[in-house]
Amino acid sequence: MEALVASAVAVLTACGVYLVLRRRTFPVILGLSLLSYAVNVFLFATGRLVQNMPPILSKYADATYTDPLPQALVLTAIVISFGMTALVVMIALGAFLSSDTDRINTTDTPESGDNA
Amino acid sequence: MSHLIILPIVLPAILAPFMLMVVRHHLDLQRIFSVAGTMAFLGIAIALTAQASTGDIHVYELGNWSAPFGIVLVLDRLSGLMVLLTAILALAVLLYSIGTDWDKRGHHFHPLFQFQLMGVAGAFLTGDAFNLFVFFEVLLIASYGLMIHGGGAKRLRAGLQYVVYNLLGSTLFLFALGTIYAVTGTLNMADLAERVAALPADDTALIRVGAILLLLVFSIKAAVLPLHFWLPGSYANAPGPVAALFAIMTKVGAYSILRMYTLVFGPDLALSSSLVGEWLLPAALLTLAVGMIGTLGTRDISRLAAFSAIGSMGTLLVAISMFTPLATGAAIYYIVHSTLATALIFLIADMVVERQGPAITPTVPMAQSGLISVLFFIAAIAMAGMPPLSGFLGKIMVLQAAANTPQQTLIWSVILVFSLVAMVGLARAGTMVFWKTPDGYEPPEPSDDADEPEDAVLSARVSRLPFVAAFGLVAMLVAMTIFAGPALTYAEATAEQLFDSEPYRDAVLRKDAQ
Amino acid sequence: MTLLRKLFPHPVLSVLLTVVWLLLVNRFSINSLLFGALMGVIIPFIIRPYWPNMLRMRHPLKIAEFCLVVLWDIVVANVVVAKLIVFRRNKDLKPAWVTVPLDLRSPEAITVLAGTITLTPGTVSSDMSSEGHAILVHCLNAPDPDAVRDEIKSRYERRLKEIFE
Amino acid sequence: MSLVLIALLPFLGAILPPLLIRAGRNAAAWSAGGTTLLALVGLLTHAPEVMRGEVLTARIEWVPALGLNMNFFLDGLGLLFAGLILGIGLLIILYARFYLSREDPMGQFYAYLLMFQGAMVGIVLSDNILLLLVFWELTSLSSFLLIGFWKHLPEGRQGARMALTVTGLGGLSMIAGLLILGQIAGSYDLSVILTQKDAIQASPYYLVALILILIGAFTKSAQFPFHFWLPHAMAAPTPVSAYLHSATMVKAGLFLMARLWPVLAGTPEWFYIVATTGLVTMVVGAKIALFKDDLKALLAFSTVSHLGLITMLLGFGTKIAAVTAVFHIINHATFKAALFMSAGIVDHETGTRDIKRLGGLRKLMPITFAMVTLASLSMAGIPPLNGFLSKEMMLEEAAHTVWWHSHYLLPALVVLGALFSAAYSFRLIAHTFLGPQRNDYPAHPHDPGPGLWLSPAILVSLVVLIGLFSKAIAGPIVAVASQAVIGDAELPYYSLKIWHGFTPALYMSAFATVAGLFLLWQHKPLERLWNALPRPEAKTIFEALIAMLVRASERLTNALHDGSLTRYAGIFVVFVFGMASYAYFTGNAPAHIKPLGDLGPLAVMGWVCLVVSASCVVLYHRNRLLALVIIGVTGLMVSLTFNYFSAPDLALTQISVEVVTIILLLLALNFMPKDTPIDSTKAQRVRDVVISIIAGVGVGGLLYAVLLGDFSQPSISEYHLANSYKGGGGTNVVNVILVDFRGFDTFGEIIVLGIAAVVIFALTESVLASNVRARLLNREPDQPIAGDAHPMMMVVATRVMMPIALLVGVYIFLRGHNLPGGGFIAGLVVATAFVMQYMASGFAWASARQTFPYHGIIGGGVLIAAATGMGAWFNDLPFLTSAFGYVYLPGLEKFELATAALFDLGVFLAVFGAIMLALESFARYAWQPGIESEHPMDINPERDDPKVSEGEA
Amino acid sequence: MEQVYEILIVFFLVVSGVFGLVGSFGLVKLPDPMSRLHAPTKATTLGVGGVLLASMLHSVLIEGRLSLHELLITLFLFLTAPITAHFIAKAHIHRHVKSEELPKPGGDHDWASLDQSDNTAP
Amino acid sequence: MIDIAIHFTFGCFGAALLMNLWKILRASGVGDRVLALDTMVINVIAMIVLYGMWFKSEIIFESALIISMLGFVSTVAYTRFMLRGNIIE
Repeated sequence: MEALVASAVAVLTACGVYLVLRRRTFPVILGLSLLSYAVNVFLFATGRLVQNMPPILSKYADATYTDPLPQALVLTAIVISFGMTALVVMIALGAFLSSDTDRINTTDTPESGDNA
Repeated sequence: MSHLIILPIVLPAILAPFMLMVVRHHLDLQRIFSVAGTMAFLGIAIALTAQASTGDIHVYELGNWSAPFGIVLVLDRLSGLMVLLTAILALAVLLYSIGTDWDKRGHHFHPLFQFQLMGVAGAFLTGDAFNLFVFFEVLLIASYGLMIHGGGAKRLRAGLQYVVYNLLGSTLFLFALGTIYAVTGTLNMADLAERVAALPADDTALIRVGAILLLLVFSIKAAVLPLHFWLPGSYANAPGPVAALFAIMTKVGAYSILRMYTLVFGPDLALSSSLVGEWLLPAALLTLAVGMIGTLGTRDISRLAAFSAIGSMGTLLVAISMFTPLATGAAIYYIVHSTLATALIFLIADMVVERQGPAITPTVPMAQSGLISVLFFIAAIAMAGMPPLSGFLGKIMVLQAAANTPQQTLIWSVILVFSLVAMVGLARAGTMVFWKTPDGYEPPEPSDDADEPEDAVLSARVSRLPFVAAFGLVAMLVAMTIFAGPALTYAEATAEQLFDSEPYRDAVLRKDAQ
Repeated sequence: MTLLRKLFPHPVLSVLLTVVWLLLVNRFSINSLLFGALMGVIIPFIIRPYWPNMLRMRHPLKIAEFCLVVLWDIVVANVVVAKLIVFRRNKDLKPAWVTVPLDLRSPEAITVLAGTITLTPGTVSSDMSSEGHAILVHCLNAPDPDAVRDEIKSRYERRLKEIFE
Repeated sequence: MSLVLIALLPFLGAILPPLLIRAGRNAAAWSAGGTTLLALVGLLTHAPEVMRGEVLTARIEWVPALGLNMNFFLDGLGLLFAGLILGIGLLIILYARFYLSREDPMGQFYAYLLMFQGAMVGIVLSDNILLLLVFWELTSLSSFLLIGFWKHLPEGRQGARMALTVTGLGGLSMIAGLLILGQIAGSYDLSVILTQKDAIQASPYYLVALILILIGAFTKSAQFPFHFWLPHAMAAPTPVSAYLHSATMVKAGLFLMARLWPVLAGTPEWFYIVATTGLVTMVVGAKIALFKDDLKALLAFSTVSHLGLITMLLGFGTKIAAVTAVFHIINHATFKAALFMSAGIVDHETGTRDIKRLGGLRKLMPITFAMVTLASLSMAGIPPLNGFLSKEMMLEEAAHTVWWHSHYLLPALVVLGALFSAAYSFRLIAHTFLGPQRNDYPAHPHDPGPGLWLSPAILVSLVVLIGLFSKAIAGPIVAVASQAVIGDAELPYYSLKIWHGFTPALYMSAFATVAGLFLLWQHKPLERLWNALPRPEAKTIFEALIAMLVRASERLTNALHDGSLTRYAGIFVVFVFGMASYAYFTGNAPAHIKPLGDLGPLAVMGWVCLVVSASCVVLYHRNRLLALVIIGVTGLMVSLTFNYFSAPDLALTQISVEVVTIILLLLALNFMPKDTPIDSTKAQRVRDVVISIIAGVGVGGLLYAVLLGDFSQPSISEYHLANSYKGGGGTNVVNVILVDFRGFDTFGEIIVLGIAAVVIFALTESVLASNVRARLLNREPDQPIAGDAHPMMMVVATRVMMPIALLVGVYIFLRGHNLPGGGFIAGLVVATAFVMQYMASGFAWASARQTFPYHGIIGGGVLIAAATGMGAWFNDLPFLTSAFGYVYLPGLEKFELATAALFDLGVFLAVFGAIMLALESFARYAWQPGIESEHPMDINPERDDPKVSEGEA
Repeated sequence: MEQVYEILIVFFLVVSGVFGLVGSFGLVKLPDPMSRLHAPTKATTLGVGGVLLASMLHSVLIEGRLSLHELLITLFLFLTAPITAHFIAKAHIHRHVKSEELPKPGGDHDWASLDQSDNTAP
Repeated sequence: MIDIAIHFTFGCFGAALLMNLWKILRASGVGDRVLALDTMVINVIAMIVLYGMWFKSEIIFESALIISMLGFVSTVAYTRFMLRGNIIE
């Protein structure tokens, strides 16, 4: 199970990084989204992976619960990364509309074609 | 119970939404509120610093949950000083922005400005690692907004890079926090310190990774090579006053390094001791070199300011990376100097850019060039670390702190050689901007002395507020110089407090009460 | 009337919301009922600007009848479609487009009809004509398109017309 | 007068001229002169004590922790130099008043001059080497301003920069040298250091410190090979040259060598470095001076040469040489200042300084002629002028100095220098004033008024008087100054007189004079030869060097910071990976003992979906819409993962955020290209793949290590689990953590969201205020657009869905404290409900029915959260302390009221407002005139049917 | 009695599983996009409906508590499934179907998706 | 017995999910993929409910509810994008 989660996070990270390394804004934003998935799962997983032990206190049973703290942290992280994503989308859009290019590298002039 | 500690966070956090709700269509009112708020912020910061200067550590337990279970704010000498520095800088920058009407060029400058203050103050005051992340994000997102304030294609593209790079940094922050939490099971810094110290010696690999990742995160903020790439583009393209305000942002990184790597991963901790300084020092030296080289190798005055900021950070980080009380004292002194000087040079760069464009080859004659050239001269002296201003004293402090260390020769030669490079670069830029007559332009008046009457006419037309702000910063630099003795005493006391982390931990974890 | 109308713009919706609340809470209690009813009043009031016209529905029995018919048809439809999917070769399928002219005029009624069409045997309501007087229906397997149209009109539209108009 | 005051007086005085210039040029000059005079008088009041051999001190603590204090002391050397600086300064101020033209900003000039003067006085009075460094660098800076004073001249700028660069270089190396010296001595106070000769010379760092300090001194005093900046500093106005290059700036290096002579001199290293440098400088400088046509350049190189001479004397390391050096410092200051000022007069009156264009001025400018002649002859070493005296002593000293194992080499070279020196001095007289009168001077030359010639005249009279009555005038000061130089040792025997008898020095001197005359006679052919010889022009080399440096910096800077985020990010990833691996593999990782979880088929299936979809996002990222669809799958799977591992709150949040994000991205994508072209080469893609695999491996490996680790310390969350109900009043621990234990995080988090929305709004405003708006209005859609903008079915479905969704939102909000949910998710759900409405009926229609401004909702949310937090203050509890209680109403079950719920309401509002403001901003881009529709749906048969619509109305 | 309950629940579960599978299988198997639209809208909806019913029965009969909130999800699905199908069909018509391939819309001008008359965009 | 049935149903929906995934990756047009995604969402809801049955837990029910609501919204958004380009106009 641990290997599964770790490898999934690894794939998410790798895909995210690859997209972040693209030269256009849109894939970069997608890459950042994938990265934020990866980091959320990562952070979450540091609280250990257990099934059916949600940290909802039960009045009746003396149950065991998973670690709630990473969940709270991930929640905060999700929200923050949502805000950031929204903002970066808007900046990308603004930059594209103002400069007529969605290249992310300022080195790449619109004419430079496929060698960027 | 004194609620003073939380005020630097709560005050702007209330002021900004209030402005958004009530006065978002009235710039004048916003200005009044913003200035009043910032002044109050300054007052609070002074009170806090006074409180902290006794050497006591004040802890504020949010939600009345005791550490490490809730979040605490901790006021010690360093955090008090940093908040005070923020307040001073903020006031100057705010006055400048109002005086130059920069706040008119886009929406919501003042709320964002207040939010930025809140984020910075929170980052300085918090005693919780994850809360630090949250405040990093607050100050970052506010900075994104301020950076692209006013819009424009170039600024937006630079802003995009800035945001994306910092988002990567934020991601890394979470990876680091996750790792650290997994190993230690806590987020409170004082508690972390206890737990990290108690870790078994045969299980250090992961906490080391956590420590280094965290260091890298802070290094991004502090613009350490090779994680500094976000800085030149964004600072050079940000509105001038915003770039000046950002002078404190790099210091947040420096502050965090100081805090974390004296408190949690202290220099006498075996598992991380070889890790931090060993890498940070060469990186800091490289940062210094690249920054100073940049001042020589750029034709754009804003970029010049940006690179000098990098160079200044390099010097600061050299001091930090030695992790001795002496060096840290120097670093703390230098933090204050560097913030003020960097802000000053960005303000002046903005004055120049506003009058004749960003290139250092002049195109049109500049209004008030006399006054501006004086300011530039002062700022350049400060940035290059020339006497008599505090930069020189700071440099000497760093050099002295490096004496008798194994890397003395390296540190000394890098600092001194690149001071020269910076000096040449700044002199080159200054002479070209202020002394060279624009090609094909015949000055109607050969004199552009600040004291000439035509300048009086000009300054009546142009607001004096920007100059008040700039000269305010100069005055602070001069004060830093004249009162260098007491300042250094405070800095060294601060450094001692940092390296003696026992009281901090006791105060936060309320050991005395137990 | 107008005041009542203002306070309870959509009585049916209010009832629906109360029921939904009880379902959400998944437990019957006085508290829940009261709160549900409260919500049933407040929420329609809040969204009133977004639902300007009043919905009129009559003949509760007919509604029930219609629902039962549809539910039964859904079950049947699924078996039929499942058989088609699993046992029929693709080339033996005879898909077809069918135009169903409408007698209904109320948007709510038309929507219910369209939804019903989609949920029932082998038909998907795909589009509406530009003035809203016909629905375009796609049939998965319709050797006789006209029969499909007639069945829709007789089986569903008739009942809906009684309910809504 | 306190020494501190003397040192600071010029700085204080520097403020006056710029202020007083409005009252006229005289006022400015008076204020400058008055300040200087005051300082000079102050200094002279101490003269008697110093002459008695006392050392005066003044101490003020500045930065004691640094060893930097305002410690001043005044001994003979200090008195001599301070006297020269202030005295000549006074003359220069007078001279400058008449020299500068009406266009020159005189206020600035005097300010700079006084600053410079103060710095110089500071250097010579400092008893603290760090303080000395401060003043030292200040001289570099103020001289930079002075040299570049005529900023419109490119030579001025270049000269100033060059001076600053070279002297700055020296200053920086001196910082290092002096710091080492201070560390060896254990104090930065000169008076202490000067007593530590043995310790210093025995230290292994002696040589390093010596070289570093000497670099400082040599650059300042224009010693070979750093001599080239000085002639180019001549672009400055003449008063500046006269001041800087006779008595002050260039003498600072000599002063330092003299000052540290007691501790540094006397070793072979000292002798060879200093004496050799001095010798070479003397000869080279003199030789170049002979062939300079510019009066000031000639004088500049002669200065270089004389500075070399003094350096060489100091380098000899003998006491008598030191005395000679001190004496020559005085003499050089007098005649050189006079010469510079006279040259300035010539320039001022004739309009040129080019010797080739002058000649025959003897009759036209008799006063000037007299002054120049006397001073030049002194410079050439002709008796009975003062130059002769010190030169004689120097030759005498040189005659018996062994250098490089040879008795003759050094005297020979010294004579060569003296010979050139005589030659250029004669040439200065002959080619400027003698010869036939010309009629092609640029101006009509005549002697100036006394304001200009008074200063040089005073100096020239000194030249003569010292020559004649050396013992009486210069004797005492030379004695005390020399005593200060040589330290505690006894003053050697020397006599300041013209006639010493037939000594070797006299022969050498005579030979030099005669040969000098010969050279003057043969000047023309020699000049041809000189011009024919290739010689490296130091300025060109320097400029080329700087230009190279600039180019290299530029290339490096631009190459490093080329604006390629791709590269930055790649470096980031690789670097982080490298550092983390290093940290991991140098630490100890124990054998892991934690039992592993089971591998269910469900998990494997989820894994497959997640991995495949993530990979396909990459694979299909060129088709942007497709990538968005697939990333939806990824988000769904991540949400499912959270559910699977007992995190319902996260699952809810994740899926809601996911949907809103996709909507945002779709809104943005509408205006962006729908496809991503290939714009990376195959090699780049391979590289990127490698980098991303590195990142993946790193993160995956880290997580795997974390998950396998069995860590000894319990998490703090055990406390949260235990206290959530008791102390927080909720059973959903995650929510209690969010709104209570760590409510402050949440407070920050909603602020982040609020800021994001506000920034998005602000950005929209500024983009739409630019020319983008026009482009958007004329935009051709890049894909065909279907009809039916607001489809009926959607509208009707929304009418039912929206209230239900709102209800669900309320439900989620209310249960959050005890069960999964909470303000944040509720905010998202409610926002989604509104988004549905926007999608169904259009932005214009829906927002027309929106009564609350979203700004206000965000602000209100944050304020409610903050107010809830502050409520605790009234109970004297910290910010965000929560309270809760159970309320019993008759007939009802108990229900809970908690301040946390109020806080959560703030969260809800902020989230809702933020999302809506962001969406609204995005939607504004698409605004076109005329898209407002009065109807919620486009197709409505009821509306068109007259019968029914009547009934409806 | 327990046994009967269980059989009932198992029946619903198995049936819904089969329908769910068939729905997705149809998505893969059927030849043209419009036909594919039929499979998920019906079979899958019913599949989920079965599971929800089973869940309700399970909680009532086995766990012994009344739980009807699964009805809500069913309600949602029945409400939304036609709309999504409708929209996907519209999108398909818009992108891939020409006006001539469709039957006439009676007296009206054209089918709404293909009707360009109200597009104000230039 | 119920457990076996639950697992059987899990298997069915799992297979369905994989088929949906396949369709998302290999389809002729975006419309088909949106359809597949929509189906996937519905299948996921079924799986969540099954999961709840399996663990006799009510806690994740809301996930299913919210997913059913939001899945609809996102599908509509995708199709609106395909139809009109602008999803909020």
